[in-house]
Amino acid sequence: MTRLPLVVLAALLLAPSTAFAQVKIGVINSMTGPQAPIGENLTNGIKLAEEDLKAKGISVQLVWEDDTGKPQVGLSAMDKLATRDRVAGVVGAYTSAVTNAVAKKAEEYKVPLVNPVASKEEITRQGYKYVFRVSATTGDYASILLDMATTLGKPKTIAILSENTDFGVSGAKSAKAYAEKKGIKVVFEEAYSPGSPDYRSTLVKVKGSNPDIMFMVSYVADAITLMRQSRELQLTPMAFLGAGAGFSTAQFASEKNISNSVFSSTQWTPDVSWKGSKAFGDRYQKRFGKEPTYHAANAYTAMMIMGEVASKAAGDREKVAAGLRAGNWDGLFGPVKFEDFDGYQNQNKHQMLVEQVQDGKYATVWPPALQSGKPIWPFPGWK
Amino acid sequence: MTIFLQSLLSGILIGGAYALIGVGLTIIFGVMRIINFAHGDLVMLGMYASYFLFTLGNVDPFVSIVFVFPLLFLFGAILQKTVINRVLNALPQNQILLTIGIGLILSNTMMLLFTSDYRIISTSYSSGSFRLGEISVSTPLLLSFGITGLVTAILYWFLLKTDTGQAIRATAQDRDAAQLMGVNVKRMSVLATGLGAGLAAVAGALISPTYYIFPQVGQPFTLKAFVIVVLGGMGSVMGATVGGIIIGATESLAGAYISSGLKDLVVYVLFLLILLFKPAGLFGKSRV
Amino acid sequence: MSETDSPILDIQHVSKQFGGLAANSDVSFSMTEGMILGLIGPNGAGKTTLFNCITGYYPPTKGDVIFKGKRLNGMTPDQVCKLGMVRTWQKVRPLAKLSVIDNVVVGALVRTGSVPEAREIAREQLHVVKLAHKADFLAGGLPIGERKKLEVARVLATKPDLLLLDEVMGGLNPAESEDIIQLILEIKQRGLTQMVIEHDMKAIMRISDRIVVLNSGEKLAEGAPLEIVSNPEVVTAYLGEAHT
Amino acid sequence: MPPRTRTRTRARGLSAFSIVAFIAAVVLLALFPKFVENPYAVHLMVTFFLAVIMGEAWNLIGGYGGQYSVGHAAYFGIGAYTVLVLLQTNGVAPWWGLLPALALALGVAAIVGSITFRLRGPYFVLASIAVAEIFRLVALNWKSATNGAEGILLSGVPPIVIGGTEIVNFSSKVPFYYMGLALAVLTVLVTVWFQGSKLGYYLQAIREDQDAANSLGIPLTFYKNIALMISAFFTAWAGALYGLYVGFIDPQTAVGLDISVQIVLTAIIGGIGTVFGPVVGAAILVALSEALRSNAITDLLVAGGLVSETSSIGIFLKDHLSHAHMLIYGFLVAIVILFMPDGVLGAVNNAARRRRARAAAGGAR
Repeated sequence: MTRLPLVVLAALLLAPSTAFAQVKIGVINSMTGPQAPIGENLTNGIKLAEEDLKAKGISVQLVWEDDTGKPQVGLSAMDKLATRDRVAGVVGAYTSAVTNAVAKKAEEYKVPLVNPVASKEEITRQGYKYVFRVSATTGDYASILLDMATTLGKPKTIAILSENTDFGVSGAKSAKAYAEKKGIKVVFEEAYSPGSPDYRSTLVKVKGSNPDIMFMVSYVADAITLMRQSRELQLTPMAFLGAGAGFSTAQFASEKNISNSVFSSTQWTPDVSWKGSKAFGDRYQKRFGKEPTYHAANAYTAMMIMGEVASKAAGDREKVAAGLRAGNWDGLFGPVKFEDFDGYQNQNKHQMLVEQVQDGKYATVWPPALQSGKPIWPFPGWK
Repeated sequence: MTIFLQSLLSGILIGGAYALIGVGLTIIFGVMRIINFAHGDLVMLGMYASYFLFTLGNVDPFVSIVFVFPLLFLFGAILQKTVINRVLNALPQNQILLTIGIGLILSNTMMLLFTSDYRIISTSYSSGSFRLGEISVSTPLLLSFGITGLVTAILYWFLLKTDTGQAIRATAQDRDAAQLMGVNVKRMSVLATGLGAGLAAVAGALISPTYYIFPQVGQPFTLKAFVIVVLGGMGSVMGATVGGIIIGATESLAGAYISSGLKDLVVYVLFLLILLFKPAGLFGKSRV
Repeated sequence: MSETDSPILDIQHVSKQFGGLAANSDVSFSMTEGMILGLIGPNGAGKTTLFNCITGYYPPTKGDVIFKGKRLNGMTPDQVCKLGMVRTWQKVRPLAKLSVIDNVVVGALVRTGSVPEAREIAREQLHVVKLAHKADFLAGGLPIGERKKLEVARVLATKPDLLLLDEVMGGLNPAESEDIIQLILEIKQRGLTQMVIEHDMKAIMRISDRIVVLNSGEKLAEGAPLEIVSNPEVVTAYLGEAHT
Repeated sequence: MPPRTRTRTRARGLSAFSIVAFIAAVVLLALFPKFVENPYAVHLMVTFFLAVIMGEAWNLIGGYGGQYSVGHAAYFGIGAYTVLVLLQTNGVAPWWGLLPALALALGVAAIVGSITFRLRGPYFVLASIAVAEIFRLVALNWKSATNGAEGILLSGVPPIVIGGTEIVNFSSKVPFYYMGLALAVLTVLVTVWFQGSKLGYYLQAIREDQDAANSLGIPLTFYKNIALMISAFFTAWAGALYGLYVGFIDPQTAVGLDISVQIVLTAIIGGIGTVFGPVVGAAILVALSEALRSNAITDLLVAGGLVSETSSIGIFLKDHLSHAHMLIYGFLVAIVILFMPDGVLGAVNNAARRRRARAAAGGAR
């Protein structure tokens, strides 16, 4: 009786996986747990990719694994995918923490891993041969914004406010380094604990430091809280710059009276002039009832690439890896190619975008070549 | 000085909502001696209730409390009668685990039903403010603070002036003695849980226009409520009211003068110090 | 210092206040080795409070407790127990989820680090209180009479010099009470000193060498059983018409 | 708890059956990697061992001593962080780094214990949570030592080399398997020793009634402290093992409240205050959470032909069952608490005891 769980455990370990009919691809994503709200965008993007692959006559079987936002669970998922499900490759994971752990395993198992959105720089700087990343890296979020800011205006001081998480802290770090390189003085820097209903005491201090531009790294809803309270306190720098995440969601944009004129760096927008972007946006909206975030586009792209390569290689992992290394793609995410540069391996050199909320909608305003609207600079003040 | 006054004011205003959450927890603890680890999830339910009333019924979140309170009161009462009641005499660790389990069930049920999307209530006043000299005062916060004061006043009236309220207080002070004096302790437990859930939900509804809503939003509120309740003295309604405001102000001032990343640390250290040097809390009777 | 002239326990002017309430005020008496002292008084007279003060459960507000020549003030119950004074509880406190013998083993372990040795001691004590046949039962499942015996066995296992028994006959039927009386007398035979709180007057008259009467926290009278019975103050204040 | 009437307890120590079964299980487990090379299986077993170690360690202070710490993540984190920081930034080999990690855990436990053990019941529970949260926040904000929220990514565990020959290479899971197994067996043996020792008796007395225990000559804080230190020692060891095994830690995954709760669940679902309760709890929780997370239940239904994968039910299960695993987890906790308050092992033992009692009554007739 007491051994029953052990029997279940044994059954779990030894149960034969279902027949080897078609090419299998693993998906590791945060479907439950604190990261689930964003994880869901990835799930949706991958579901659309699955449909499009099928439409192209490519039939792959997806094996979904939930990492619950925890690295050790991600490891468990990777072990299972690599050895029990014998997948041809894996797409995932969402968070940098899980991806760190999973990438190491992928390399050990020689299972090609295409990472959609984890942006921590180190991930593709470990000399891995089987880890590929579609996503831009943390530093890119800051540099595109500051490039734009220094072109449009002459900011001399910057305040950097970030949430005290991996994403926030590493974003702030790269922003600081890049600002100093550009000769902008950092007059305020603080990492806050996310999820608080009250940031006023922090924002009052920001106001006291009187920065020309304000740079923020925040997840979804904190971005709204921060901007609401900035308005309350009448914080008026030359520009509010947000590093993706919370600042590039439809929800944020729709809060016009606080989000208008806020800039955000992002990896993708529905109105960028890459081919198929708009159609993807409309389709996503219709299917899931909300606008897609860049996470969805990243995940879609990662899965499309993995699906095509894996089916061409008939599931052979070495061939999949070789195919990923050799190929280049062009779709709604712009050109994708996995290259070695600046200490990275198999890293896509992605063109970042800057979007700005204009009248409750995002307009892609930077770089000029890809813009759908002109940037409004400087911040026109609160209404 | 501006920084000090601004932080103090917004801390106190936020503290009002914390106080309601704490009062709910302290009533449940007082009457049943159970620490409710699902308390934050009750706040979460209140937020969702207010959200749907707003989006579907166009009911203002501040008005919604007249629906949210009875709804969650009923929920709490049913929860007590069907589940919590069974562990009233169980070991304390089993009671704690049961409420942890209830919390998991609540937040994950909401996730299955409504996905884990963040939801925002945007009222016309959500980011409104007015100026008071150098300080700006958030309109919704001030409103919610006023309503909190009103709710607290009604609660005090209920606890002090009505027979049922006095019976609840008697049970909270000494369950055995209350029973000997003919108080229907079982009924008081049901009422207390309902009341605690209702108050937590009202707090959730009041925070909702300035905050955001998702299934896991509750946990930080659970921890905060523990701190508040211990600070004020477990079982003391007055203590929780004052404790909530103190914690709100402490957080805000710590954010201004130490670092916003460290404000939780300050709160926990304060919590430990209270536990060690004044375990009965500011307003509690010593029963450690 | 010869054993006969120095008291084993000397209580000097002990007072205990809770807030403004005096539970004991200026209580003094002493005990010599081997005696049984009965502590009586109406409900709320401060008997149990005095026990708590003596055994270190809380310190007296004023006054001294001197045991075997040592001043106990400020000592914790475990230190007091190690010195050789141990008490039972009015409301019995068995370690419910432990077996009967394990309850007694816990008491015995204060004198030895060896569990087997403690088991030996525990077995002996269970024989003394006639509970050996229940050794492997859960303590929480015993009927009240046996729980009281278990309390006694448990404190005996700590090898005390002085036992403080708080209403060990409370709630027992006459036969069970008689068992306990015999047990107390047997313990006396072994040379142990005992202080007994009891409501059953007949029993206390039978077993006590000396009686102290508390009333409203103060010592009302002290003397041999016969003196107490004939003391008019005691009769009016406490015994009243109930004692004939 | 209502007293269980007149039930006879078994004599202390383990029955001959348990001893034989335990030895057999250990031998089988020791041979397991020789036959099963599947890393996924090995990984699940390592996870299982870690849960056993932590559950057994908590059981000493929580199960036997009745001091329900919901803050053991602090010790887990101390183990993981000390070893990984020393290895990653100072290049100290983990087996040397383990010594200061364990010493630190002992020291911290002694300090935390002497502060918080003055508190009883719910106050102690809340204090333990606060202490663990303080440690998490320190790990989050003490960036120079812990690298803050970004965490520590281990670049590799150096092999053990003696006299130029490589003894153990940590690139496979097997060394971790054996370390986990050895430590799990060690904690079980420590628990067996503990249960029969003066320390174990005293802790159980404290659990049952602190005042009574105190009056019988037990210095409460001292003995609680000793038990907490042993418990912290093994929890920190598990933390170190976890950090080395996963190769990445950050404040949330190494010192988060989740870990504390998980540890308590393992012990309580299995059955506290028993030698094998945490083992049973670990087996149930690891198997269940993995089965739910990985959709194994749906897969089994499909494989067993009960549900077609392409049918609407199959698709619904696949879509929702894995999302629902925390929900099912919640229900499991509630069910165990409501219907098996002594844990699963406790419930099984009680049932067996009742059966024996019935059989004995039947025989007497």
